[in-house]
Amino acid sequence: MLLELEDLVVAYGRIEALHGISLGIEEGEIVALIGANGAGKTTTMRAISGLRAAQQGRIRLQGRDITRMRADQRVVSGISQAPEGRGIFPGMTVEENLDLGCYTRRDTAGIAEDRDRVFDLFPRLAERRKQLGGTMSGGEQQMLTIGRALMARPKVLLLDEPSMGLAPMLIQQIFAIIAEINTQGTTILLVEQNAQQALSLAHRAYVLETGSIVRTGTGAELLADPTVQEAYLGVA
Amino acid sequence: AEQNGGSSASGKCDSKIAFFGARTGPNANLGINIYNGVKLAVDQYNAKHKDCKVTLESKDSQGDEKQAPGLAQQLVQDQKVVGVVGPAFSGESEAADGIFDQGGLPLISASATNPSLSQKGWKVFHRMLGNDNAQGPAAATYLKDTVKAKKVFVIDDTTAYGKGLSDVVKQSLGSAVVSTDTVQPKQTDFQATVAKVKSSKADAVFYGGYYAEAGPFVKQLRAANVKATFVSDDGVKDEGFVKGAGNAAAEGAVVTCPCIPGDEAKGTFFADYKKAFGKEPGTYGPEAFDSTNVFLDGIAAGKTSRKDMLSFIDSYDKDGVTKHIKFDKNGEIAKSEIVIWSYKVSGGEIVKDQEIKATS
Amino acid sequence: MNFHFLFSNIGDLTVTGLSQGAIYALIALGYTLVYGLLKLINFAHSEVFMMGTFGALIAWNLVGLHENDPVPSLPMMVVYLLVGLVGAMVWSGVTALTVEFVAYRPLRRRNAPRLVFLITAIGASVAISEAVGVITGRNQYGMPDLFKTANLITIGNVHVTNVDLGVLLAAIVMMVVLDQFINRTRLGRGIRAVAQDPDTAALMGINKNRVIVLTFALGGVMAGAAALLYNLKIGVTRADIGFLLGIKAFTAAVLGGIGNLRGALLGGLALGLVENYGSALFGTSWRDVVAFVVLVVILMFRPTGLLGESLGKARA
Amino acid sequence: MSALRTADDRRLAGLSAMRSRWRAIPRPVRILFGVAVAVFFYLLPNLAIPLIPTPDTNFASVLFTVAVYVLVGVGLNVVIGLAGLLDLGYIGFFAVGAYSVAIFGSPASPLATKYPWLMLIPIAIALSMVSGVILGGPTLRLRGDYLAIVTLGFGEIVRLIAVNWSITKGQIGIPSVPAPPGHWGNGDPIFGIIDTRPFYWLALTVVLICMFGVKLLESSRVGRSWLAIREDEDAAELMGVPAFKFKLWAFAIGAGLGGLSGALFASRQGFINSNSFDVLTSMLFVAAVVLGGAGNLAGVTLGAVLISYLPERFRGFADKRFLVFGLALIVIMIFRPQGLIPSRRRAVELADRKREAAEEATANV
Amino acid sequence: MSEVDTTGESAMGPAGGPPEGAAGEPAMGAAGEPAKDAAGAPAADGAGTARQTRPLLEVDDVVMRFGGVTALDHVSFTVNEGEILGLIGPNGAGKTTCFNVMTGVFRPTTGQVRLNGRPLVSRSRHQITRLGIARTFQNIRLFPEMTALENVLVGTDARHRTSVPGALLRLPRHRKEERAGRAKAHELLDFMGIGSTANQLARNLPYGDQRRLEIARALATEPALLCLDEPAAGFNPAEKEELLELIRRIRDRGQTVLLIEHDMRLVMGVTDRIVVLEFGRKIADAVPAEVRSDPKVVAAYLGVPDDAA
Ligand SMILES: Nc1ncnc2c1ncn2[C@@H]1O[C@H](COP(=O)(O)OP(=O)(O)OP(=O)(O)O)[C@@H](O)[C@H]1O
Ligand SMILES: Nc1ncnc2c1ncn2[C@@H]1O[C@H](COP(=O)(O)OP(=O)(O)OP(=O)(O)O)[C@@H](O)[C@H]1O
Ligand SMILES: CC(C)C[C@H](N)C(=O)O
Ligand SMILES: [Mg+2]
Ligand SMILES: [Mg+2]
Repeated sequence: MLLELEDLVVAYGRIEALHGISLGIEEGEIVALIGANGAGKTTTMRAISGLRAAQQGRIRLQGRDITRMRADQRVVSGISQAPEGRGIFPGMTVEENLDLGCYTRRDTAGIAEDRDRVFDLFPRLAERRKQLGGTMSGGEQQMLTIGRALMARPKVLLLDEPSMGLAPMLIQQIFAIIAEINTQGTTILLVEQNAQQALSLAHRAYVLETGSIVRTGTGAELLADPTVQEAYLGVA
Repeated sequence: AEQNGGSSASGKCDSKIAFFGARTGPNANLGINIYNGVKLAVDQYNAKHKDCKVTLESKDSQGDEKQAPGLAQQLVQDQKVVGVVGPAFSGESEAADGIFDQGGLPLISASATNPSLSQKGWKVFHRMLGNDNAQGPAAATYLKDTVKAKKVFVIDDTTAYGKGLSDVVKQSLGSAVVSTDTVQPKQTDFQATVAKVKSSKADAVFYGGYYAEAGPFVKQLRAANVKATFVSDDGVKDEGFVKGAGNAAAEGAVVTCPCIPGDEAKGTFFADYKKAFGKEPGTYGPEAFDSTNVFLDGIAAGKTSRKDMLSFIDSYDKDGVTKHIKFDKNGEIAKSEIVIWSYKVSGGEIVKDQEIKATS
Repeated sequence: MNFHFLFSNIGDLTVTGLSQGAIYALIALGYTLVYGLLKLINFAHSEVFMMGTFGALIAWNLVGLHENDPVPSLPMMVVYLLVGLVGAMVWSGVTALTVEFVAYRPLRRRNAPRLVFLITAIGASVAISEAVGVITGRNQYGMPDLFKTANLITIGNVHVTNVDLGVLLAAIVMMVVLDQFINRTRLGRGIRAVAQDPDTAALMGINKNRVIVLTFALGGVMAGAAALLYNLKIGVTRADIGFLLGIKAFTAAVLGGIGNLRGALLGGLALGLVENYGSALFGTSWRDVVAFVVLVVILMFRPTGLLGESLGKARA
Repeated sequence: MSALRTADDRRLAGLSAMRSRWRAIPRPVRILFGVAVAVFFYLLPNLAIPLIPTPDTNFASVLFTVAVYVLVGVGLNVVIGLAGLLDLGYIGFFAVGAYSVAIFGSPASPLATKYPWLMLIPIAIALSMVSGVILGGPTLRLRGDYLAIVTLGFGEIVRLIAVNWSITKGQIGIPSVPAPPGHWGNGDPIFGIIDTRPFYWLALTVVLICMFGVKLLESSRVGRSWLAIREDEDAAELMGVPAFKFKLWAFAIGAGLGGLSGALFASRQGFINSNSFDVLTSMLFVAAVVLGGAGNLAGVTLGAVLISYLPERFRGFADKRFLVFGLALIVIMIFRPQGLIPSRRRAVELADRKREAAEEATANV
Repeated sequence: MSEVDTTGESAMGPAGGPPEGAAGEPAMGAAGEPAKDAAGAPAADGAGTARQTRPLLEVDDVVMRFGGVTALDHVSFTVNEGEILGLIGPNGAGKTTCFNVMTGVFRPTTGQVRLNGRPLVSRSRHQITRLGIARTFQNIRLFPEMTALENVLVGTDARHRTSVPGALLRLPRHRKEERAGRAKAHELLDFMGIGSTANQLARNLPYGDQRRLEIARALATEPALLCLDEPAAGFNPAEKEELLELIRRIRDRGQTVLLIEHDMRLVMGVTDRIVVLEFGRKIADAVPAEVRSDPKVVAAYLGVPDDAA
């Protein structure tokens, strides 16, 4: 297991958002996490990246316990998150935002290469190198968030609703990109409302309902599961 | 307010005398010297009257007009307080004396020199020294006759005292004043004023105010290579001035003061003070000693109500260590008793220079 | 209004204005750094500066230089300058960090709202200046003369003294170095990232607390430098000098655009000039009024200061 | 006021329990209780409660000062606590009120108009409100800390004008500021200097009236708009809140109350000069509001009481009292960042934030 | 600035709509259903055309530039009373900017926006709200520390006239408005299906409820035109279905809706007409079916002809 959650409990104040979930991601996998609004998907992501503390339970990366590690140290260990809600730095240019993505990297050559790759993927970002992140449109910010996460060249990439706010054409592209970077060797944990596509793409998936995992299986299995279809795929 | 008793018949032994002035704050030295004079007098009295001691109450105003009314009210509300030595500074006197007057609490200031204080109709007001209507002209005389200044730059610190005195000096100097400026209490950066002095090409500067600002001012003045003679007043007559300016910059500065040098005091005062405090009496120590003794004489004579004390003071007529003490109806001492001395900074010390005689 | 005085002395007024402004600018840097990072008006920064003035004095006293000592020789002067600089920077830096540890960090740990930081800042400011006041008996302390003030350059009737020139140059150099540090280096970028979004910054692998400590230290060191220059120029210090100067420096920071380093320099110099021209024109007693009125007027036309905030505004 | 317990949660729970229990009590009983509390405060200077009275200062005078500070707190709370505008120059309005009374009332003022006291108070309120509008008009469009520094500048401008203007007489000041009219049977003035209780009662009455008024505003459209502006000004405007107008109202009301407190202060003090209106005092005003708990009148009252009472109570410490005071500010805020008696809203908000912070802190070890 | 105003004023003169508007009209005729709720429309200047095509909002040749970026490039379109108009386009096409211009957040570089014939440019934001436009935000912007009810009450206040004196003296009008406001707020919360959350703090509501609350708050201002900026972002298909119903019901209450949305199933399912932007320019303005098969739109935006499957 590359990344492993064991019996994880996370709360906001008095409200418990995750009631002890366990999941695992193998090296090289794409794992999808689906669930309704407020199910706790984002909370799971934040717990993994270290933005929220676990009340209980363990998080392990390559067998090493990182439950109490600071968020910035986890980045060094190889976890990178593209946060939900476009956590870009509003007062920095597109270029600077991307540079921050590789804050912990020193390999100048590799960085330059990766930057070119991001600009290839999102030509709009290349066009707007010098525009302040905060003035980009919603979708453009989303591109920037994803691009920046790629810049870290993580072992595990956490993508929280990467398709949110993107135009249909771009959504196709994003999923293609996800598949591509996965084949290049990045392990991915994907949270998506767009369950249809997420499940088609993922090797395995978990269904989260009000803080607990209620179902798991391969992407194809869940796609075919009638309850999943009814609840998340909009198939009436 | 109803006051208990009007005579000494009660023979109470719980009378209090209060000191009112700065014991902390930027110009605390001036107040502390006065406090010491008061304390010396009270201690001497208590040593003699072991069975009927007087308590010394102290109100530290920090020389701050803002705090003065509140402190004055506290004193007024304490009926055991029958006399106040102070307030030390003119500004706080303006703020507090009206309240003492309403409370009928007699006061003798050993140092407040603003002339208008005696003109406000306050029956309780007295002072143990000449006011700035005497000091101002004396300073002007000194500037004209001794310094032989042709162009004087006059500065004040906007306080009741500094401004009042500077106005008198300006008047006395007449056309010799080339320019004027003001500084603010607590200011430390005087570049702007220094620039003005410099460009005025004055050969002397008169500064009306206290030592806390005068020190750094002179320092910056000299740093800007301004050579004009620096003349100032009793508020600057303290070692704090020399400390603030540095010995080199302070050297040659002159201050005037309606106070006598400690060693000119009559009797054993000088020695007693030195013995009690381990140093020579500072500015207004002797005057404070005299002021306190007036009240102590009253208490000894059984005047333990404010009303009695007030009439006792008003009819007081006796020699003190600084002068013959007798107040006129405004609370001022007789013209003939007024002396103004000049002092000079030399080698880091403020030493007595001369008594300024001719008042023009 | 004394136009004559203003125009006949415009050169000298400009020189003093700039050197005064340079000191404001150096102090303003501390405000701007901390503000930019934490959106916190660090009122205690004025005390950080004040401590620096004493730090230099203590350092001089330790190496045996005292107030009324004669002016030292040139090589010794350089040594003393360095000693004073180190003393001031260390004292200021330590004070800044202490304030951060004692007054702010516990609040950050509790996620307290910004207004609360402001109050502890005021508390820290009062406490430090009062503590020093009590220790020093609220007396003034004169500085030893390291050199004789002398006119270096005289053009017509404009005099530039060694002190003025030194102060101005020192401020500009430090400014530029700091600006480059923040805008060009990785660590500087880290500071800006934390300033804009601490959570996301953590996701980039940036250690927030280290960045905060670094920022306070930088602000403190700059204040220490300002303190040394102040000592050389003004020559005397006291426990309560920080407050007013701090407000001025803060004004300068806002004038330039708070959170913006170059703004701090510009704001400081502008404030110094405005004050000096203003006091020449209206009288020294109106100097601060002129300064604040100019501030209000400028903010009316440029609501985020002369150069604007360096942080972009989020959109609706 | 309940005793302060340490455990935060318990207190919070207790507080909300107290609140709901309080709501459950029938209205007449509540009114009666309110009256009893008011009566207690009126009687306070006459009661010899151990420890509370100030040993070094006349207790009624201190109570008066406290009442004036509370009034300041009530006014400033409108600006900071309700509308969320950080005003660091509130002292400016206080000064305008004080000088209005002194300039138009004192025989010693250069104007020497000697208007009667009852006329001076409306003048003071009107002038300070006008100055609030004058300041607010051009500057209320500024955001957050820019407004803070501009208001701070305004406070300084007012003080410096007081210092330099011939009418206000700077350091020298204006003595003989008139007190409210009236005499006892024996001819002594009611508002004299020996017995300061009438002054206190007057101030207390004013405070109670003003608090009531502010409460009415708070629970209306006006209060709601202020809150919305505080939360998100852009969104508020887009939802139809005329933000500028309501901010200006907040400023004017705050300024008026500040002016009124300044007027009371000057009447009682009898003398004012420019020293009374420095920035530090202005900051202490803000401290009072935040310390007690911004947005909540009870909290603000407690804050004002502490700020004005503590230094007086510990006058014995003389030189060190402000040192102690500064440290106290830090310590109190660290242990109770939500203020001593926070508003219900803030209490919940802060308890949550704190808990979250605690969780994050463990995450960040 | 005054220049902009005068041109705006004169452009108002020729009744009817701008030339582009004409292109949209036949399309409108095709989407004839909304006729049922256009009953009371006074048809002030649209005398010649059918009643239901009375233009409510006109965006007239608007240009919005940010430095070198032209976010809106001579954009004109109208929103007719009673319709649901979709505004779509690739990311960064200028949709949100268009909302911002309409609601007074930005002042356009040139051009004019009119509501019921009244020019909006250079009016303050709260005035525009009172004139009848309300909106939601792409990133939710509630008043987080106020309860759901209070959030909606702020919206109702837009129609209230009480100010400080009224509240202080508890004048009758104040009492009346307060009572009416509360009733309306509760009604709207119920309408949006979040009546039970009235007393919860907005920030504690689940994401979906926050989106609903935003709509309730906007409705409380009694807008003639409701603008929704990606209301379905982050919703799953089931929730999107609910939202679709809701938007219809809002229209049935008599409100006109302008909808920005990237989810094609939702947009195609609910709108009467769609305006498509690309690079700040309008590239289509037609009924959904036409837009879906418009090659320009497919190339710029949809990618695959039919993505809903
Ligand atoms: N800051 C917070 N304070 C309090 N409760 C929160 C907070 N953030 C999330 N929650 C609650 O925690 C639960 C899980 O939220 P989370 O954001 O993880 O859901 P999600 O599955 O990501 O939903 P979405 O699809 O809306 O993004 C929800 O009930 C939510 O209301
Ligand atoms: N203040 C600004 N400064 C510079 N460019 C800006 C500014 N605001 C918006 N833009 C640019 O204008 C364009 C239009 O932005 P807008 O937000 O309107 O797009 P949008 O159509 O809403 O896109 P999305 O679907 O991604 O939300 C974008 O390219 C954006 O980067
Ligand atoms: C102690 C003295 C210097 C006081 C000064 N003469 C004054 O009137 O204020
Ligand atoms: Mg989520
Ligand atoms: Mg958008």
